Amino acid sequence: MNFSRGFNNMGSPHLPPENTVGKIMLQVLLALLPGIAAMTWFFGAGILIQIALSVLFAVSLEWAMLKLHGKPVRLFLSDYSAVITAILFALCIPPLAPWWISLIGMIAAIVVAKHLYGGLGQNVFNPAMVAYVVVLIAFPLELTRWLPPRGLAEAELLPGLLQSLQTIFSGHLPVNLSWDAITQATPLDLLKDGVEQNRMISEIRRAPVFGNYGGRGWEWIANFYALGGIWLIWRRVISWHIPVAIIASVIILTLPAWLYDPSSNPIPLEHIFSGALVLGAFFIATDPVTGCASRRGKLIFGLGVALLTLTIRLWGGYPDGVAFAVLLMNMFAPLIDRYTRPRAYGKPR
Amino acid sequence: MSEYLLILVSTVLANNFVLVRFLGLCPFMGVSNKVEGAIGMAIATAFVLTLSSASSYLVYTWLLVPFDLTYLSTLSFILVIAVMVQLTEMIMHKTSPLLYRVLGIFLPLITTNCAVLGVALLNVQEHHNLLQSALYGFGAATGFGLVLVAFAAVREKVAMADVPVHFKGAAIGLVTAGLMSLAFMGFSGLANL
Amino acid sequence: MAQRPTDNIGKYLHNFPGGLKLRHHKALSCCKPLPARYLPLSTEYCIPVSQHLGQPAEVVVSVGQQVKKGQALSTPGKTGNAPGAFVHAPTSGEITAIEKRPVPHPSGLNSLCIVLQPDGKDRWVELEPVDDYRKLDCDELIQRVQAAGIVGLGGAVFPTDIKLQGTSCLINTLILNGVECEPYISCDETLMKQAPGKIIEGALILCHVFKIEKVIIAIEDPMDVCNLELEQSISEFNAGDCVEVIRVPMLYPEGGERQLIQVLSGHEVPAGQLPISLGILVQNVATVAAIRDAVIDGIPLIERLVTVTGAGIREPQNVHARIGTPIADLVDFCGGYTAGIARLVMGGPLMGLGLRNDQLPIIKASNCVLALTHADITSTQPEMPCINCGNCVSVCPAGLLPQTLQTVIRAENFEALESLNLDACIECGCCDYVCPSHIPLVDYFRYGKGEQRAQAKEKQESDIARLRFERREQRLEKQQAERLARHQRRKRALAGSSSKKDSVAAAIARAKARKQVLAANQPDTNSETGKGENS
Amino acid sequence: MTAAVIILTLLALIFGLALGYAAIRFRIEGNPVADEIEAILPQTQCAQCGYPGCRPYAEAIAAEEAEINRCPPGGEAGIKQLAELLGKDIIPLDADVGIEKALPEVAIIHEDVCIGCTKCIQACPVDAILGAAKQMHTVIATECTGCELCIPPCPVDCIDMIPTKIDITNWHWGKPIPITTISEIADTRGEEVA
Repeated sequence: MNFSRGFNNMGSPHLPPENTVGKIMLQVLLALLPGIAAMTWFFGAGILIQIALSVLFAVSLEWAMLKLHGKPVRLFLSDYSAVITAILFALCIPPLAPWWISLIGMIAAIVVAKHLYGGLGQNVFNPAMVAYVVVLIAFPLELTRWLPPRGLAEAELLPGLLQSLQTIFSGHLPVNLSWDAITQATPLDLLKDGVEQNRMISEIRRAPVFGNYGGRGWEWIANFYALGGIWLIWRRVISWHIPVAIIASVIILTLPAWLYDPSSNPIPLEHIFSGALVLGAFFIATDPVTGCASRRGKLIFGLGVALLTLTIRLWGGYPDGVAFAVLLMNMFAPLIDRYTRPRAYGKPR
Repeated sequence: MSEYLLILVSTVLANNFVLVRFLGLCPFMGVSNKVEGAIGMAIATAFVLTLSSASSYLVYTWLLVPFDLTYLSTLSFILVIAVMVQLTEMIMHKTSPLLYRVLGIFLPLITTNCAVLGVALLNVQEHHNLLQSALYGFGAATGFGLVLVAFAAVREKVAMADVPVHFKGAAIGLVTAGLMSLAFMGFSGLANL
Repeated sequence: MAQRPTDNIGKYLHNFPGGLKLRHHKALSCCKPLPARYLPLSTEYCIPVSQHLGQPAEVVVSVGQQVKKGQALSTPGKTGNAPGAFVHAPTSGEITAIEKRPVPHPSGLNSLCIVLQPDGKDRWVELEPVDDYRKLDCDELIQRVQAAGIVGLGGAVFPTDIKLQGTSCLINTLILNGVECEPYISCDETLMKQAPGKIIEGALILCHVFKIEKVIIAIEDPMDVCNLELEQSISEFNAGDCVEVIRVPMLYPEGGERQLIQVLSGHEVPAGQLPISLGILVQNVATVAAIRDAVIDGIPLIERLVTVTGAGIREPQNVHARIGTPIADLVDFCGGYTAGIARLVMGGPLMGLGLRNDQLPIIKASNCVLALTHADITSTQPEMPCINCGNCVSVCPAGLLPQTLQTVIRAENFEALESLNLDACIECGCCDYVCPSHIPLVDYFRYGKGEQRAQAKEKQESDIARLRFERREQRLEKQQAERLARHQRRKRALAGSSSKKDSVAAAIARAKARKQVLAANQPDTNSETGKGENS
Repeated sequence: MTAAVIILTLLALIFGLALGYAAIRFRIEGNPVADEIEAILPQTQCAQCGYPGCRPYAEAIAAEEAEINRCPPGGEAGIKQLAELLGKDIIPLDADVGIEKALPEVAIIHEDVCIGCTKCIQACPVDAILGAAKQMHTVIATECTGCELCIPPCPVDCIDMIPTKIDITNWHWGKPIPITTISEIADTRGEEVA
């Protein structure tokens, strides 16, 4: 009886792996759901429209790029990586941002950051963050139009689903509304301005957008992201190293200042629960492709993200620095990997 | 003290000579194929930049200003830089012939690295003293070296990626440099001098 | 006294990095008839000459010769630093051919085999039993082990006599490896259940000869019956003070020699060295049982326990098979194939060798014949690009970066492999099994290792070539110099005879003279140069 | 104006002196790069590159007189290594100097034809041919570099190049061919037991 088939298949091991790329990405998508739900609850249906738009653009662009590159389309579309990129991007932009923001963002993400480097697994920079930084730098006005979270008086004015659709596609608010009336500075904006004007933290925090320990609404959204992230760690889709390194470093780095002078330095929790830090720690910085592979490398990567985020938040020109920090660390990841190789069995260090 | 720290932070991050001011792009693209070469280039540039910015300061304040010859500053700075580069080249040829070989044409090209002349001229423009000038040069070189080495590591990775044919090599290198520059935009507003 | 690495061995168990928990599938084969049955005689045995690490053995029989069971067919080569091992006749009969035939080898290439047609009488050659092994000394034992053709039966097939030769008095601990960590395989477990006495006695022989203080029999946690049988046997031999059974947790690839040492002692065997450097000798339990048979009964290694298993076999079980038996005969004995059979493997599913057909012979390394079905081997996803997830890094027992190695090998950047420690890879297949992108990582590593070896060989050859070239250049230069010197001596002799004034006339005369001389000596000179070149 | 000229001249003079001193102080002898290059070259001494041996070619590369693509026995892999060492771009093998062989070859002398002229012995750069005048010659296969230099001098054309055989001792695993589509999995599956 003969068993000769493709020579390739003769090598061990003879058990195929059980895990697949698609399964991993699908679990990440599932883990994002609670956070998305919370965001929709606090900021309205605009979030869902942005997600739908971005996913649509991302998948069509991915399809086009795969065709151009001559790669198997069905296979690579079913790995869901483009969908994750699109959702992460959509969660970072204001809910009523015009439709072309996601188009431009997705071109930057899928075409430039991903497929110019050869597609899945070969990109150097996190595509979602490239997209966000591109639109943030190019369209600062549109990107600062954040809405008030549910629970504030202004939030009563928020447009419904149809009106949101209309706003996103026309770029104009319904006649009875104006941007000034409904847009609201994020807690991090206020904090930054306040500290620059030498106001007391307790004074700044009196603004209604602040919640119990972070921004109102934001803190709950962060909790739900963390929930999904912890599930991912439990499922071993991501390792604990990067999220723990980021959050622990933020606490350790901000604790001394707060202990020294609580009146002019915000409590460490404030840093964690406002802005995109939790989302970044669990879902963005943990992108395996653009991160580090070894355990020590991951810890260093996390520390770097935390350090750079705080640097930009405290002294830089932007209120939040997670996206920049992740991109900067992406840039250093190959170098970190190079110098944090684990010790091989029986070899000296 | 904080002033010196600010000079460092500014030159390394916020006003990084390569990614924010777009100076010194020639060696940045040329000597970033291998991390080892990049490290060598970074060290050589640091050496040249620190020395040349200090010595061009000396030439400026002690020769050009007293004799009222400041209009010759560009010319004499180039002279100083050329000498420094020659010196570095000789020392490197002696101590590390292979690195000398790897850096190849780019070593003498430090002379024309616009970052080097840029630093010397900016020192004059910003009225730095000797220590500040040297620090400014050193900071610029550190920023240059930091991104050069990181860029080299990235390019080593990209070299093994399945990049579309038309973008292989320098093209994808420039795209990468652009994205790195984008990331460095995050430092804008940091340490405004 | 300084602490030895073996002092606390076995007291606490340690961890090795990485590893996999796998479904072990052992119940398929190892609960079947015990003691394991013997295979009936086959119609033909094909015994490869090279079944071990090292040089192929030298054939000492000829076609048409009648041989008896246990008679040596080939002996280890005398040359080189890697002598091989004896190979013996599995039964009595006639040698019908000595030719190149397919053997179980990944290349699928043919190798020299001795073909034996049994006469059905199964007559033994005269054996030389030993009454009391305590009278043996070190050299006699090694000589008996060598004559029996014993090699490591765990799969590495390193000649045991050579392993023992290097041992001398440096070791104080013997680890018997009964950790059959690969799924499906259960031949060692069967042996431990069926003949624990042989293992203990073999261990005692090694203990006696090499003055070993402590023997550890390492078995896997779920092997309850083995534990019982071994303990009972230990008390029968009154060996309780030096032999100890230790159960280690089930984790693949714990049965690897170096991983087992790490688990038991907490120490790593330094790269490029052998376990002896820690004072440890590791032997597979089956090897030790074979040593016992060889020393006490004088029986050479002509058969072994083979697990025939997998969903592709009707009646999976362990059988005693003679070396050289065609695998098809084993399969027939076990009820034949089931309908879904898709792949035949020699060895376990993670490190075994895919076979091209079932006519290949059982060799000393064959611990298992595994028949896998479509359901076992069909992948759910084609190969995708690496997403750098790091799963392979976390399961690698050798502490490597499989994903980096893979990209480097794919880019054919073989010079970088040394700094990435590819040589530490044990090809256990853990990385391959957890890869979500289904990249055949181990295939890449084998390719990389092969290229690395080929390049090292090329380098060695080019160094030799350079040396020879330089020597030749020097020799030619010397000859040239000598010729020049001779020439000038002659010139000076001529110049000395004439005065300076008529030097011009003399020169003309000399030239004429030389022309004549040259014309006269033409054939002579030629042959002279020829000789010079040849020397 | 005069001051400017004087000052710049002075400056140039001082710097020139400093450089002159440095040139003496940091003088180097030998060519360490040539050694590194030679270590990469395959040492066939075949002279296909146009230089009389591997060392001269290495020196020529070190002095930037020769390109790195003139060594057919080293082939693509050799060019890649050289390019890496010297920080140059990888270029294809120069077609003028020859082509890379798929398998290494060794020379074999047909001993029944050989007349024992010793011409091949004189041509062999590594002394891998054994024999004496008027006697049969033979090639020491393990020492032969496959340079083919012995072929043209042979008056009776009795030397052939044969590729080295692949057997179990020198075989090694080839590069895996990736399975990239779902249908390919189905193909290998469909290839039923014969």
